[in-house]
Amino acid sequence: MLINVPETVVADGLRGMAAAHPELVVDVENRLVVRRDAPVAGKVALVSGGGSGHEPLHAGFVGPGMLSAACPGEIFTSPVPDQMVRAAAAVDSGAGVLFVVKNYTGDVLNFEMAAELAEDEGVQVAKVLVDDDVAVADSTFTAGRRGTGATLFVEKIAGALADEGAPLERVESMARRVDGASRSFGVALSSVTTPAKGTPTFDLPPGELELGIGIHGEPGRERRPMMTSGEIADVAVDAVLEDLRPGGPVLVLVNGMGATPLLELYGFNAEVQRVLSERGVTVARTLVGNYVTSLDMAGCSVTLCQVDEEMVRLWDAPVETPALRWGR
Amino acid sequence: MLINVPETVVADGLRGMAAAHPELVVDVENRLVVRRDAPVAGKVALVSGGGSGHEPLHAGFVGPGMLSAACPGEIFTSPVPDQMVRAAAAVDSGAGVLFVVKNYTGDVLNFEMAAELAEDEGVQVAKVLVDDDVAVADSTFTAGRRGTGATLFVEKIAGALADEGAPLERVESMARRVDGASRSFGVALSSVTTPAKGTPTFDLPPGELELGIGIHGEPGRERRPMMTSGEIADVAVDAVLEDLRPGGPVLVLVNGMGATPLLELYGFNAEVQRVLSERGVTVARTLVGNYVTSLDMAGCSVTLCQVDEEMVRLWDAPVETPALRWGR
Amino acid sequence: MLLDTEFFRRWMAATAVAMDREADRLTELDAAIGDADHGSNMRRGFATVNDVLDKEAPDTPGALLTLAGRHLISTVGGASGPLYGTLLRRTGKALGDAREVTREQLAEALGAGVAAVAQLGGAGTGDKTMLDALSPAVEVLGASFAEARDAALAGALETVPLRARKGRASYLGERSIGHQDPGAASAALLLEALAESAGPRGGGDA
Amino acid sequence: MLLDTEFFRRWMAATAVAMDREADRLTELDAAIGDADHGSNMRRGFATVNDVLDKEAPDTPGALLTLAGRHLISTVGGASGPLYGTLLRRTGKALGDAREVTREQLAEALGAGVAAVAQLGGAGTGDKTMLDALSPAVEVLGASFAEARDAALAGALETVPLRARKGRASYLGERSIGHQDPGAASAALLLEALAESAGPRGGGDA
Ligand SMILES: Nc1ncnc2c1ncn2[C@@H]1O[C@H](COP(=O)(O)OP(=O)(O)O)[C@@H](O)[C@H]1O
Ligand SMILES: Nc1ncnc2c1ncn2[C@@H]1O[C@H](COP(=O)(O)OP(=O)(O)O)[C@@H](O)[C@H]1O
Ligand SMILES: [Mg+2]
Ligand SMILES: [Mg+2]
Ligand SMILES: [Mg+2]
Ligand SMILES: [Mg+2]
Repeated sequence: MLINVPETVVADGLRGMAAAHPELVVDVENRLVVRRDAPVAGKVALVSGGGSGHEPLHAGFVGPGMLSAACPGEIFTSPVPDQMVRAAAAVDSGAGVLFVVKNYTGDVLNFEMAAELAEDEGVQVAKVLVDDDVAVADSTFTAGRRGTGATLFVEKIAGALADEGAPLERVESMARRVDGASRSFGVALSSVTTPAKGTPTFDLPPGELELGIGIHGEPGRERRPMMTSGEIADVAVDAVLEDLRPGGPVLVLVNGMGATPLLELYGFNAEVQRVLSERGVTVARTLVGNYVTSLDMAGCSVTLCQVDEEMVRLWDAPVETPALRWGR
Repeated sequence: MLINVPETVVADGLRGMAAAHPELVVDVENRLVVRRDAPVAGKVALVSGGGSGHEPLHAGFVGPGMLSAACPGEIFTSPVPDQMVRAAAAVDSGAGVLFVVKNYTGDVLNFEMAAELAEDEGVQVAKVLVDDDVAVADSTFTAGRRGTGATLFVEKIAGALADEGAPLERVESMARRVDGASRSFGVALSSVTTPAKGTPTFDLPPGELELGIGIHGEPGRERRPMMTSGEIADVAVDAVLEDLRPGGPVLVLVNGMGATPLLELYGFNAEVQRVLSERGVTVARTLVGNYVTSLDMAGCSVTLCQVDEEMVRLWDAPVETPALRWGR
Repeated sequence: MLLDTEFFRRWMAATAVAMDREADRLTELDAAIGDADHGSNMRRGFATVNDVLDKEAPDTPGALLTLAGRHLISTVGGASGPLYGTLLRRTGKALGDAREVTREQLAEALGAGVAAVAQLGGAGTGDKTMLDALSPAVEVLGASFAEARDAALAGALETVPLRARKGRASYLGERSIGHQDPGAASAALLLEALAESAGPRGGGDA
Repeated sequence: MLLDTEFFRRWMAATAVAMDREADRLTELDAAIGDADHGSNMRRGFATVNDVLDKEAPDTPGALLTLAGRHLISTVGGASGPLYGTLLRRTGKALGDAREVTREQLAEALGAGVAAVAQLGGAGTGDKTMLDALSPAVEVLGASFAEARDAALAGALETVPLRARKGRASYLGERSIGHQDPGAASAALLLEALAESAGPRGGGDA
């Protein structure tokens, strides 16, 4: 691992981010990354956050057209309410704040506490829960589907709507629509090693893979002998489509878990596109890269989001963050 | 590995790239990635290429403000002259073509042959050799310094100058100046596994690292017990400064080899900035990310380029490629 | 026997020592069915609590636990931060501003804390969470510290054959069976530290 | 004994078989001091050469080798593509358009090919490259195919103690010592295939 000591990994990362991104305000002590021009008058602010180790999520998505602020927690550990409250105060222009929360018990509890505290301080807060991972059954026997790749779609599309000046209820309901229209499935080709533990979270011998993993090194639902990229695409896309059944075009995110080479991700994308076309699904836009990662895990995930014209327009809208930039 | 079979890795990757980037022309059969609007009237074209496995280099740098076309070879194998000749023909507007060549015997020989052939076809060709890796002594006992991270600086800055309409000689001499002002040093924390071999190119037990590696899994010059991120920054930056001794501000590239988490790269950047400031070197701009990679290798490299005002202006100029995008 | 502020200070100190000592084991347990951070979460949280208590020295048991809980919430994060934070905060609130409390009062207050955890996290006993150690412990705490400790330990061990229905481990379904819940294991440490504080130096049970 | 086009066709076919068979070994050698692609480079190149020769069937030895060399250049890439391509292309050119050539003529032409490789790559013998197998082989090819094969093999093995001064292996400095050069090993295969083609079926040396 390229670190000093496990205890300072998050702070060191923030210091390095500050040096590379003068366009952001990075508060290392309070663990906040904020748009330099926040609060933007009249604009609804988006705040997200979660455990670190998923970079560029979320801090890499702070900037015009996307998040107003991000709160990085310890590695794989939800941030604390203090961070979120401070973030809300820093970015609220009076138009209110949307908390984008990935559905994990820790994130949910901490953001809930923060919402109460921020409201006590007079900030209007709405929350959207992202829960797109079809590998987890959404039943009373689980904590519900995990939030993974769809987070990027929610933050980008709702962020664009907020930048257009839409009020909090509309930004919130758009975020909810994007989450509702999105599903993901992930595959690990290696385990993940956290700095604190120093050894792989689970044992995954070369020649085997885990289907249905999350982004925290939680073991998946099933282990299988190694499959080809084409076979993995079949399993992943079909798992998503079983739950989603899109009636229109989709956004596609082919996401790397961190250690899978971009060349392989692009090759995997070719297979994902093949499966989609075999299943009669049309593709509106495709994004390929390491966006919602799990430290040094090798593997990938597929996220699909069924979109309408408004969502595509918002997807295409300008965005200017460290990790996503386009439009003029 | 997330692949089908080793033989189709490059072609699969190009198919997937085509699907994700409709703004590029991807010729899978002839292994070419070309700006959709090429040839751009009156503009000098930049063509680069090299072995695959270093993504996003080079194909991810094709677009306005940077490369006109890229020629991806097999994994870690220089492309063949036919690709370069075809690329030159596709992008030449009559203003000539600059070949950006990383200094490896294979790349040098193939681009040389291509230059001759393209000139036979009436294309005016200039070449710049990128050789920035201080881990290799530039002597008659070696093939000369390897081309690594500085390639990104050369392609970005010379690409911006070409976009401004500068003639071939000026684009060429700027490219040469950037190369001359740039030095790199790389460190591996793990080996690399090529699809063809299927097992690590060299043995690097956890707890050890290789100093002075290239980007092809060539073993480095020295092996050491694991060091902290701060200690690695000391060694890498000092190795570069021993050769460069900048009298003015520098561009900094803190580059990941592929499998090192972005969080760790940012943390490493904090240490690189510390060393630079201790050595009295001022920083003009910093870029952190996985740009010049070596498949699934864990590790990092530092590239510094001593810049003047013109170079900074060209660095800041708009660029619109899959992997680098900024400016408006 | 009355429990004074000093007693609670000792409890928190002993808890921090235990969490630090057992951090690797807690993280290993979390690696098996979670995300391998429970040990460092607990270590970081209780270390901070002790730093704060050193500085602020609250002067009632209730104030002390409330402060401890608030700081767990502010420094731990994850699922365990709000849950352990709520446990101590609500226990502290239930103790009111008495300068000394009886073990029975503590048992009742801790019961309120555990109830708050159940409400916040929506879990019941048998869901393979910290509640499986906490609930049996508060039930017998009225009788003795040692029994509460033993009940917590037993409850933690009894999570092994359970299938998780809450928290991160629930994602594993059947595969969560056969592993001890890390939060239950840390809850047992909390109760162990309590019994230890009440031992030779603290007045004991008998 | 005269070598006809068919002889050269057999040579290229035998080379392709050898490169395919030994690809993993060549790649292993390249992994030790290079980038682990030499085996797949050679296999891909000579497979293509044979496909092309099947289709185009050039009718003189010179045309055949020139075509083979051109296609190596067009399909191999890396350092070995231009170098092996130049070797065969220049050898072919030197053979002119004779329908049959003597072994002595081949030896002379191959000498021209090897000289072109040396010029293109700037290496000399002792630099730990394919030249260390090729140069001693062409020197004795006038005497016999078998001797040329043995000289190439010996030359390849003699690269082991050398320190590389050209190509990728030169980056390793001292650490390149103790490993056989992959390009020298593949050059030995090329000469082995030549001797094999000239063996029982090909008229042999004697
Ligand atoms: N809903 C819940 N109710 C009670 N306890 C829970 C709940 N969810 C999780 N826990 C407890 O939290 C522990 C995990 O804590 P920790 O690893 O620190 O947080 P995270 O799961 O966010 O990584 C679990 O072992 C379990 O005992
Ligand atoms: N300058 C040179 N002159 C002659 N042969 C060379 C030279 N550079 C490299 N070679 C040969 O090429 C071989 C490597 O070929 P290959 O692995 O296919 O290409 P690359 O080094 O580009 O990966 C080396 O083992 C060596 O024999
Ligand atoms: Mg966690
Ligand atoms: Mg190569
Ligand atoms: Mg955990
Ligand atoms: Mg090689």
